[in-house]
Amino acid sequence: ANVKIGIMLPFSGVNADLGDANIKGMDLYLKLHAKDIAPHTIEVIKRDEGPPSGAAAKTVATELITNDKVKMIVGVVFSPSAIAMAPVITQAKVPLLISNAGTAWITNLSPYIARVSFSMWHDGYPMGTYAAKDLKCKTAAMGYTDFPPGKDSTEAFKTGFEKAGGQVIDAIPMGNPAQVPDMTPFFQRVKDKKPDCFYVFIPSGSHASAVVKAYGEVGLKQAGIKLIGPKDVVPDTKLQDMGDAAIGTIVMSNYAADLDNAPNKEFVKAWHEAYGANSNPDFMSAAAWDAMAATFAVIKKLDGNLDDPEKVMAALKGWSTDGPRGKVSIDPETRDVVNDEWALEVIKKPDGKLGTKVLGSIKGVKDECKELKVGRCGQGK
Amino acid sequence: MTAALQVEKLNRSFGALAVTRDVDLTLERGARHALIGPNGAGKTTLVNLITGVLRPQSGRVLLNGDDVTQTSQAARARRGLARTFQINQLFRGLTVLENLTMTIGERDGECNNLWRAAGAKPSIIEEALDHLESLRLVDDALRLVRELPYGRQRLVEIAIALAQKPRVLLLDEPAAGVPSSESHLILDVVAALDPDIAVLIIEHDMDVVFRFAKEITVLVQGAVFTHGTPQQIMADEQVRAVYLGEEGHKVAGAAHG
Amino acid sequence: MVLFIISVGLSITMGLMGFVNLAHGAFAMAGGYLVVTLTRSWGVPFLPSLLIAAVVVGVASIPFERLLYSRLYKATELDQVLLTIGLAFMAIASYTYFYGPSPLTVPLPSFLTGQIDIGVRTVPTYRAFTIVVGAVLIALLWYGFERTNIGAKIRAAVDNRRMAQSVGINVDRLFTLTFALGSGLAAFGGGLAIQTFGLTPSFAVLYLVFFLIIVSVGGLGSLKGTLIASILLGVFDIGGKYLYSDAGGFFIYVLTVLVLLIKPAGLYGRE
Amino acid sequence: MAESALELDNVRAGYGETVVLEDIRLKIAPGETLSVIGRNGVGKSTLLATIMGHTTLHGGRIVLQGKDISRLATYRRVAAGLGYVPQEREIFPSLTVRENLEVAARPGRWTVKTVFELFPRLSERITNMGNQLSGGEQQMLAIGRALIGNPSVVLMDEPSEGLAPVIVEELARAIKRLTQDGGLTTIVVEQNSRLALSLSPRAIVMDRGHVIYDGASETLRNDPAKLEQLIGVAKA
Amino acid sequence: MAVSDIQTAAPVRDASTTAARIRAADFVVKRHYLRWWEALPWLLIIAAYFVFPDRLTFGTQVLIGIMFALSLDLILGYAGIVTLGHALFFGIGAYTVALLTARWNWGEPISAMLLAIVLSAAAGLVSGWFLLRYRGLTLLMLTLAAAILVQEAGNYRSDITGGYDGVPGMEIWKLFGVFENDLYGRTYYVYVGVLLFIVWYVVRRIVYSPYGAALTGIRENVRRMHAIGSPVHRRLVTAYTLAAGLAGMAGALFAQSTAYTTLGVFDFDNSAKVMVMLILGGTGRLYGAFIGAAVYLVLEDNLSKLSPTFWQFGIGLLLVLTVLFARRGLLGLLEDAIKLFRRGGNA
Ligand SMILES: Nc1ncnc2c1ncn2[C@@H]1O[C@H](COP(=O)(O)OP(=O)(O)OP(=O)(O)O)[C@@H](O)[C@H]1O
Ligand SMILES: Nc1ncnc2c1ncn2[C@@H]1O[C@H](COP(=O)(O)OP(=O)(O)OP(=O)(O)O)[C@@H](O)[C@H]1O
Ligand SMILES: [Mg+2]
Ligand SMILES: [Mg+2]
Repeated sequence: ANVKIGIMLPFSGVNADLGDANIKGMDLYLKLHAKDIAPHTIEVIKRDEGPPSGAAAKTVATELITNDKVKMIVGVVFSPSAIAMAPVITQAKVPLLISNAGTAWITNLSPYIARVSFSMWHDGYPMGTYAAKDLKCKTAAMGYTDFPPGKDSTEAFKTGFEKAGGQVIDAIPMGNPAQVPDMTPFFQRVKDKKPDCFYVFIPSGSHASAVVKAYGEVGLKQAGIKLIGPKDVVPDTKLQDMGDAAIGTIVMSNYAADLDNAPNKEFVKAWHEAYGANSNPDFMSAAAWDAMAATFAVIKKLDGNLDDPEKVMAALKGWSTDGPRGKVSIDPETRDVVNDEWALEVIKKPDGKLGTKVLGSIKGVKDECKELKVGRCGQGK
Repeated sequence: MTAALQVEKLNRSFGALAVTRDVDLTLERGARHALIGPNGAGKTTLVNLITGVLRPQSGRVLLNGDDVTQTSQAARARRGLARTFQINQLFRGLTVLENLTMTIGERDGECNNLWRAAGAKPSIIEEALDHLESLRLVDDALRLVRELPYGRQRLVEIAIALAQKPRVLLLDEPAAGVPSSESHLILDVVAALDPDIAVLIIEHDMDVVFRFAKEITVLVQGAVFTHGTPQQIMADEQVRAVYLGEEGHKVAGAAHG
Repeated sequence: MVLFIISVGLSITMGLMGFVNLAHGAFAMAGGYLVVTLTRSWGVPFLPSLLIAAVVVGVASIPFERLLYSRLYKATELDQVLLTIGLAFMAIASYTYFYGPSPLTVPLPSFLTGQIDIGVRTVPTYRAFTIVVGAVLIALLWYGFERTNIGAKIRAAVDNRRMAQSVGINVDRLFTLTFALGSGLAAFGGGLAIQTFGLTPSFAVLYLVFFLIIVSVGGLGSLKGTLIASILLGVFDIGGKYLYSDAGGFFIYVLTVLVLLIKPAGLYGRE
Repeated sequence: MAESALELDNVRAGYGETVVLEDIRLKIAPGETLSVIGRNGVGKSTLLATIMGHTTLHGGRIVLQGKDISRLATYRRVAAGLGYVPQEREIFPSLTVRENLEVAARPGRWTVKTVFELFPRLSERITNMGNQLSGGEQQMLAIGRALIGNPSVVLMDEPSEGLAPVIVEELARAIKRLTQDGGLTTIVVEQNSRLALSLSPRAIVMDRGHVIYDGASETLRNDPAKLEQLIGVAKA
Repeated sequence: MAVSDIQTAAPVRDASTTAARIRAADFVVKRHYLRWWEALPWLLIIAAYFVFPDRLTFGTQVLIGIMFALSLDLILGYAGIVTLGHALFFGIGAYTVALLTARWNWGEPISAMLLAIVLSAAAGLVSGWFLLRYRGLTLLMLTLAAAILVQEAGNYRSDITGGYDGVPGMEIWKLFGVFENDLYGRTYYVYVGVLLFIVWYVVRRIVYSPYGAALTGIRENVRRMHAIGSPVHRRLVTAYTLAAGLAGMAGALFAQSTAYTTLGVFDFDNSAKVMVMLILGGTGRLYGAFIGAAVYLVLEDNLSKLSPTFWQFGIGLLLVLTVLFARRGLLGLLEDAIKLFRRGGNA
């Protein structure tokens, strides 16, 4: 059978590069694995998710369902999009497989939403624990872009950090995503407060480069303050451009292009072949790749018939893989991803390029937000 | 009887330049008064102070005995104060007729109405056309103002002021730009006004001034220089020196004599 | 300061020439991408690339001015808005096509990285560098506009194009050159801005609001105003962020509102 | 010099498609003053605007001191020696008095200083913006601005409008002086026919786009009936 | 009085003058009459319901866009108030609905919408009172800043507003307790369509009223308006309030039809987009809002399907071409075409 799948990502506007990182991962999987589902075929309909206001996303999702009659929607970078779509997904019973949007409680909104990427808690909470225990930080400051994922991520970090005995001494909202990413004043403030660690969350666009630059310019490194955060701070796609200031940054992530496992080696190689040696996959690309892998698994399992949403959800709930990110599965309970987390340090590789070194790992990380029932994570289905 | 317009000890300066200095001026009901004076004497400024475009630094403006010094332009206009501008202020993108219906609409409070159609009151249109007809503008009624030659635009300017049904009318160089052959139209219209209306005219054309005015005030450097009947002004040697000059003096004499 | 350099260009096209130029950011972006290409693909050092970008974009803006902008000098602001937003959109799409949507950076020469000690405290070298460059530019522009009567001629032409020609001003050439200058400055600023703001195709519109704020707070067409406004807003922004991060974005908008409520024409605008 | 200062040869012109001027032939000698009179809307301003190049020229030639300027851009005509005082003054509102003059200045006997000598009133208002001037001051400035370009032929559209009678006299004297010893050629459009006819020995009367009288001012001055017939209100 | 005096001053009226008078009066009286072509937009809107039954969710967004643009036309096109903060009122409308359901569990759509109109109009009244003393770029920046300040305030209290993640789980009750908004969006298409008709009717009455004429007068020449005794500020504030109310209505309908809203509704982009749509269609002519919003949104939708990445180029090109070849917007182009056609027919 021919299976119709809708893909929704931001292809235009300020955040087009996020959509770019995602779609490249998906396209690559589609290209390499199209034969795997024979005799079935897959037809993807790509639509622009629009700006992160949710409105366009809802309309687009509705049309994918009513007009294009897709059996499943994959993608969604912005949490507001997913939140806006949730009622439609529930009403139409067309499953949504999230490949990026990170607000923790999204999966609570509908029984037909599952996530293969990560929530803000996947990186943030273990980072908190790791910073206190392994990096020996007693105090930390947090800086975040002032929008929901930022608050989510710092909340996660703080919970983990304080549980492990650390103390957060400052939390700085660093403007909203649309503002000029001039981080200097915030970093100056952190410098003056002298914490051991500085946990930063920013959306991984041009803000990421600005963070690393400000870190170098303001001289936090010389002041002995460690820059830590989720992988968004030093995404592989932007790492090479960041310069030496990035060296020494420690992040918690479920993926790095330098991860040393067979599926990832293959993935990175295929990527370089497809998109050139200068292009690198990052955690978003890897999640997008896995999202396609999960979709294919569902098609295979249901033998090309995705008409029954309950069966699709059942198939997703049992799904697991050994992919570029290591072992990944979907928690049948919360429909959220379970994966390994890696503590990574940015280093200069022998070839002069920047790369990451694995400092340690934590296996099978679940979304702690839901475990601990924090705020909205505790509510709903 | 209270004067239609009374100005008391009005002062105004722009920075260091005192443009209006202790000016007193009274227009009785039915006055035909001319204000003359050299360029930059402060005549237009005085009109602006009277109408409320500018605020005086001291002094009072009384309309029919009521102090209006602190009220807005619009409030004064609604009390029956109308003016023409030295430099045309018209609704250039609208037709001539609309320029007038709008004026009448504002005068009658018709413009507070959001619901009735603008053309629903024939009396307004008729009245507007009457005003146009008196200035021979009916043929241009549906033309856009900006397409008219300058002289005709001057006439529209006057038509608007008339359409306000003023009790006090201030005309700032109404005849400027209107050829002498047509300036009599303006005088005719003004002459035909209700004799109760007080009119103040500013003009550099002595033909017009001396034919029209029963009383003349001369303003020099912001202050009232002298005041009197046309004969007195004409005879005043000093006025001749600062303002009229030889030629103007001759004209004044001719017009009056 | 970077904002200042871009804004001053806008102050020239929008303030002096009276053209609501929402595509200004697109010229700045063009400069940025040109600098990236020059430094990365052609190996031209950073500083010369900045100058080359300014000149190239300035020259390249001339056909835009001749073919598009010049038709709209007499049009309403609304038409100008439509044209320039359209151009900005097209620029975004084109640059996405050629450069991809990801942010790009430039390699800086080593003497511009790190920090320098200015006695009281250390400041990032790059920041110091932009301040120096900005100061030099101000001096040059100041001389160009206030000492000669070019500024007056431009204003005359904006006030009344026909009359300006009637006193012997070659308005077309004057406008073309001025526009090229404004765009060149934008490109120069765009190149400088890469380091601070990053460079993506949405640069064209992303910071537009800031440029507009600076130009309007400073007063249209006033070099001095633009300068003071960028410093004032910059200080407020940084100070505000440092002290009360919670209210971060508030400050400059509140300041903008206050300034404009009190001085509607901006700090140094002509009423 | 046999050459005329300005010559209009069979000029047809108007606004876009509409033709306002028909068949205009004029020759003005260097140092001559020509008055143009006529009713409202007959095309006097259009005549001057056409010489300046503000209208659409449908046919004919305009020759300035032997040079055909019919196709030149306005600013080139100014460079070739034209000066213009428009009817609505058109002072640049956002320029100061001084700047209004400076943007128009060209080397020659007229300088900011000499303009201020002609109109002392202006020198007192030197830092005023163009839109902060009284009507008459604007008129003086408009005239000064035309003169400071040191033209050989100056076109004035109703220069006396809004000026106090003494100033008008002063202006008339100045124009006479300039033409006599400065060789300046002047075309003056005037509503005030009395002034117009005293200003220059030669006058033309226009009606509906045509020149209907071209001859001595003297004749018209002495024959009010004829004058009335030419410029009186036709319909009334 | 004066008028009768003038009439006696011109007692005999020749035939041509009389004819001119009648022609002029006739023109003014008939100006507001409905023309046949004014039915066209409505026919198209109705036709769309049947021709594109599965595009009605999108169709509803177009209708809301038209309503929003129409509200802007009232102030921009007629009164000449240039604002870059119109999204403020749209946002207030949307948040009225959102907070009513999310915090007070009141999801009745019509009452919520009415409240939204009232609140956004009130916001228009207050902000207009302060801001409409200014003009030009200053006003532009002040309105812009006002919208952004409200947005920032909303983000500051994201515990109430939900910040940029928005207010989820809004429960909008059935219309009249009967009609649910189905997946295909039929209900809301009809509902919004009917409301748009009402809005159009109201706006049309206003612009053809003496009050509407006064707004035009203010746009054309404020100084003269003051001099003829027009309470200019009051007139402008009234118009601003009305437009704010209508924009709030559009915002409320937006929130109801998508059952979701985020602080993104206050974005500068939103204000700029509605302005672009309106200018594209043509300002000050009522139907510019219809053409502009429809063309812009449909094109955006189709182009973004065609090429999710580069559709902006097409939109940009459209805007540029419009300015170059249709100076008065698409509607202006249409008018010119008709004129040309007529002239051709007559010749
Ligand atoms: N806004 C202003 N700022 C500074 N000076 C001004 C302003 N407005 C007017 N003036 C000056 O005030 C003086 C009086 O001007 P006003 O317009 O009242 O003169 P006027 O008597 O009407 O002259 P005219 O006969 O030439 O029209 C002039 O010298 C003028 O330059
Ligand atoms: N910009 C224009 N577009 C179209 N027609 C115009 C324009 N300007 C003037 N006209 C027309 O050209 C004709 C001549 O106008 P012009 O201004 O030359 O007259 P004028 O003799 O100078 O009159 P006035 O004494 O009023 O100054 C008039 O019929 C006028 O309507
Ligand atoms: Mg005056
Ligand atoms: Mg004329």
